[in-house]
Amino acid sequence: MSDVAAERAAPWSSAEMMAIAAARLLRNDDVCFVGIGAPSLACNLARLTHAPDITLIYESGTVGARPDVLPLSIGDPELCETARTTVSVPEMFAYWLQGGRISVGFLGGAQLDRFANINSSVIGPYDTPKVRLPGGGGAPEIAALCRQTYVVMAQTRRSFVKRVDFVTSFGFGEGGDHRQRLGITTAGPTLVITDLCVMRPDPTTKELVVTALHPGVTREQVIENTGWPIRFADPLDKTSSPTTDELSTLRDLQRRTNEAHARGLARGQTPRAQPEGSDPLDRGQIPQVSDPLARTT
Amino acid sequence: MSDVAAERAAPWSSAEMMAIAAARLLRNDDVCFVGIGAPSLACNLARLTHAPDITLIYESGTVGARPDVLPLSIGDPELCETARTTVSVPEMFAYWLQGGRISVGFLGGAQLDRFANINSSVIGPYDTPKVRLPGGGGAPEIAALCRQTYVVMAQTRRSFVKRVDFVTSFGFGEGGDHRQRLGITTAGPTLVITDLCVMRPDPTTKELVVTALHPGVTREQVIENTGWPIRFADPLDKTSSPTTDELSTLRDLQRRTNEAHARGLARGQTPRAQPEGSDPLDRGQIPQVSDPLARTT
Amino acid sequence: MTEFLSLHDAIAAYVPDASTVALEGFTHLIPFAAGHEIVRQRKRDLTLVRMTPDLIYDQLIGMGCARKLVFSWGGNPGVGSLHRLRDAVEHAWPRPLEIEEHSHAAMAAAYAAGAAGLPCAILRGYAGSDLVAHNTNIRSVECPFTGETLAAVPALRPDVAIVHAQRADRAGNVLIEGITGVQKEVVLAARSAIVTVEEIVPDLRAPSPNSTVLPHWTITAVALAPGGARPSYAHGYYPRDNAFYIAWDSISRDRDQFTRWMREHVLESSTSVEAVA
Amino acid sequence: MTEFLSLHDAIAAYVPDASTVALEGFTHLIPFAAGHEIVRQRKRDLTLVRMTPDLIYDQLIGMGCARKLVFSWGGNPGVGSLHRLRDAVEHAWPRPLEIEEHSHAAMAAAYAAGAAGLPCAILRGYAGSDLVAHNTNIRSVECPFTGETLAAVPALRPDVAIVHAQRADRAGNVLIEGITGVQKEVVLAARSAIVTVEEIVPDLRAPSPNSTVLPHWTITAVALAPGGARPSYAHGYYPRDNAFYIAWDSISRDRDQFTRWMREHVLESSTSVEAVA
Repeated sequence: MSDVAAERAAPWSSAEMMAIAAARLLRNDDVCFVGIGAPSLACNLARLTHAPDITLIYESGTVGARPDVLPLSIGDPELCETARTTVSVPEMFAYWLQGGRISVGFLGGAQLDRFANINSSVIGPYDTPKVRLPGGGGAPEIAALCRQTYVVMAQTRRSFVKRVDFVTSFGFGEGGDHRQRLGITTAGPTLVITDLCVMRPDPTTKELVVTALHPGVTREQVIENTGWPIRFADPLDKTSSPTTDELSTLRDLQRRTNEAHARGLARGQTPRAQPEGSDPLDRGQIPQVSDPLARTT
Repeated sequence: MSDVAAERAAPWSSAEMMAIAAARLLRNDDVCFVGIGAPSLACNLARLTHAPDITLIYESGTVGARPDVLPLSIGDPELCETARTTVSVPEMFAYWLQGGRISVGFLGGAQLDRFANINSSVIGPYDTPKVRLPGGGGAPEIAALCRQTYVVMAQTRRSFVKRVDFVTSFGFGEGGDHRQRLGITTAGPTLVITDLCVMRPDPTTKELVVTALHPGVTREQVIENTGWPIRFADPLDKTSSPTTDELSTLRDLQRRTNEAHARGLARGQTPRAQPEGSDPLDRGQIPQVSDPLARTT
Repeated sequence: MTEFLSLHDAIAAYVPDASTVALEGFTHLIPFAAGHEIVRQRKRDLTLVRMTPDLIYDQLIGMGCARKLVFSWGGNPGVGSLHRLRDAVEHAWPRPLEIEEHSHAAMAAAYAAGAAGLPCAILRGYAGSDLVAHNTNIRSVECPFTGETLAAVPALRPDVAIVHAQRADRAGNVLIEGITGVQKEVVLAARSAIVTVEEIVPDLRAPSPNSTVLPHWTITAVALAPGGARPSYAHGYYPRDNAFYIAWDSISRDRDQFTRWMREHVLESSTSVEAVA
Repeated sequence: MTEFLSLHDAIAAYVPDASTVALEGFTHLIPFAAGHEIVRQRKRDLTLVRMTPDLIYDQLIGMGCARKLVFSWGGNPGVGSLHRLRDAVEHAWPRPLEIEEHSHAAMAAAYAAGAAGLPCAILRGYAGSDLVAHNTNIRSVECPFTGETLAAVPALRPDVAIVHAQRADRAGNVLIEGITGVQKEVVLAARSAIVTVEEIVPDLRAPSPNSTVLPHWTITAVALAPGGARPSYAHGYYPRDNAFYIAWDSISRDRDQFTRWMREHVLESSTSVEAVA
């Protein structure tokens, strides 16, 4: 069965698999600093399945949010209305993130390299960029101050690159003990979850190594979609297929979300059809919530 | 008429005169950082007479308090219940005091010297004190960060000294441009209001000079109660006598206050009679609210 | 004392050309009506400060009001790029835009330092990030107790802060509820502050003694602007218009279409767009 | 996860001898019941941290529990001296007491720095004050932008924070209302945190989305202690017992009388004094 056929045959999309794989890695007692897009989807899926008490913190200041639909922005009304408390943004970054209260931070970006450094700033030179991306937002400090970070992003040869154009968020730098040498005391990106596989850093070199393939995904597919000579763990695990419950919970959440976001459109405006992910780096697999440019904030 | 006779004859006490003289110097648009005791009395008297819109801020975090009775502590329920808002103590000191939002800060202490430096820390050496006083509390930064400060304290030769044992709150240091040399940009102690007179710093040397005598008070009385060769302005003003309205408002406030503070005494306790001001530096002229040791906080 | 002004007069009086302006509101309570008034008054050479430029700065930048942008995340949240911001940075259209880029943590701390009267903020920030090399306003200090190196950024002290709030009372005291973002900080950090409000009421109806209330003497001018945060939202008043945020992606992608939209909905609107949008 | 413990068990588990303990509450919500339990358990060699030592630290110091005091204002508010504190400092009774003295502004900033995971706080503080010469924990840093000298103090990170609050829900989330002082900061700064509460309820009844709520995962143990702040007060529950504060002046002035009072009202009380006081 060819890769394409495998994916076509599977009763779930690779983006769904990515969200489910990420959700499974979260624990009921985790305190997550959640970005919009794939992280928000994964965290809320975890909350609606195996981790009902998980604490979701959004950088807008909402602590313990339990949204019924996914927020489009980091500060949708749904978040504040369902949160245990909402604090100011300076307090959020000082007491909650920098204060070391977060067990898992989520990151994504336009480019990730083999030491899990992330670029969400520019493609091309900083001063004369080919593509000006939204920027770091909370990411530079999420990368350094959460006890560990999980990277969730769709995998392509253009996004998984040998060396990022710009280090917005420091992962393992040049590898080895580079974090320690900078005085960073947290574990850093301990997991990378893509739509194809799960990667973890080698304990010593800190280079990302594939530790599990998602169902139907081949080594070749991963190699093809990675911009450096990617290594595979031995033995190599296989991600279990999504359960019926996971899939239906995920799809219900997305349906509610898409319905909610289409409501309340400006009176008198004639909106275009829902925009396609036409950004050069956007695969647009999950409409509205999968734009990689929007993931970190 | 002897001094004693003059005071006995006056239908008000010297402590009342001090509170009224201080209240008169406050403006309707002042934002005051208020200490307990004489400052709180003066500020609330101003609010209840000519300055109904004056903003009173207590360091416990209450902004715009309008207490019906004087608080015994800096954080009595009355303050929070009547305030426009109550902020945290770190915010109070950072955004409101250090942020330069206060037009008048009040100070008092156990000792004041001729350059309006104040000691509220120790009598005698710091490490082997004869009297350990409560300490600075908010005062060191009130002294430096309010646009100006008013000192309100009862005047005796023991409290108005040539040189304070310990500079808790910096006034004009050694005089002249000492504040500027330390990088302090605020005006400092522009007024000292005692139970005998009003003093202001000489524009150049910054030494305190008597600019007005309270009614019935003589130069000799001031000289007797000052620990340095005190100078008098020429011409020398005379404080106007308290008006009937000022006196009745003041006394109503104190009566309400004393009644309120006597209520709610611990069940099963047999309290002593209201304690006399037996602290060595306390003249105890206004029961419960005049202890100089309690003024700065 | 707080002045009560029309939005037109408040912007005319306190937002001169070439000033440094911070319209804040973290997703919630974004002062769109005030931003549109700035566009209508054709302000020029502004230094725009804002953590998340959002659609409102996309519009100001696209209309040529800005010389410089100080920011920490410049996207359309959950949707993608801000096309006008990108066009300005990538192609200098309609004019070149200087940028000063920070992280959220640093900008939030810089506003707090401004409110607190400090010259700078310190934070555990920017560790290993290339942002340090491209922004001379990211420096460091050494902790005098532990010897650790901490990042430092200068305090933000805009000439004027503009925020939107739920309500003001007749004295000009202002209540902000819900996601309060950096609104208190920017008002206290700025030299002057304009607050647009949903309502002016006799009683603020603050639900708690600890509600976020800005006293009237911290505010320069209050302007009534019901709906003044649309398509952003006002907690307790109206929801976020997420569909408009999504639609903005196509409205703003093309220069001509953007300009047409701005002309129709902002420039030629006697009131601001939130009345129609 | 938060443990629900009796006050006895919470103090026994989390306040070992020689630990650094901060019982906070700025006039409001002072955790007297917890302080009395520390006295009853005869804890020794504690480093006591608190902005305003108040009666509760006068009692702990007078009973010989403390080796050191870190503070910024040590009086009986509106009344006068803390006689037991004075006796300890002036005459080493019942044992010598080391002091580390700060200003309020510095201590508040130091707690905030502790909560924020910073090694130190910077402030415009102590200008010209002799306190600097007597406390090696007051140092300075230079602003890397303006060159100004700012005061610096080390972050406060107590071993255990103890605060009193209005209520907790059954998950251990805690609501604090009214004068919140430095309570949020000390809980977040400390290695462990004990909260005594007036009530444990199914629903916190937070009046505003911005109410001060400490999530359960920031709190080590919750102990039910109705009246646990008396003679201090709990906004919405009971008033401050100002008459007792005034009476304390004479109770505490004399060593024997103080000791008698503590024996009768604290040591020999099966519950804590607030049940009788």
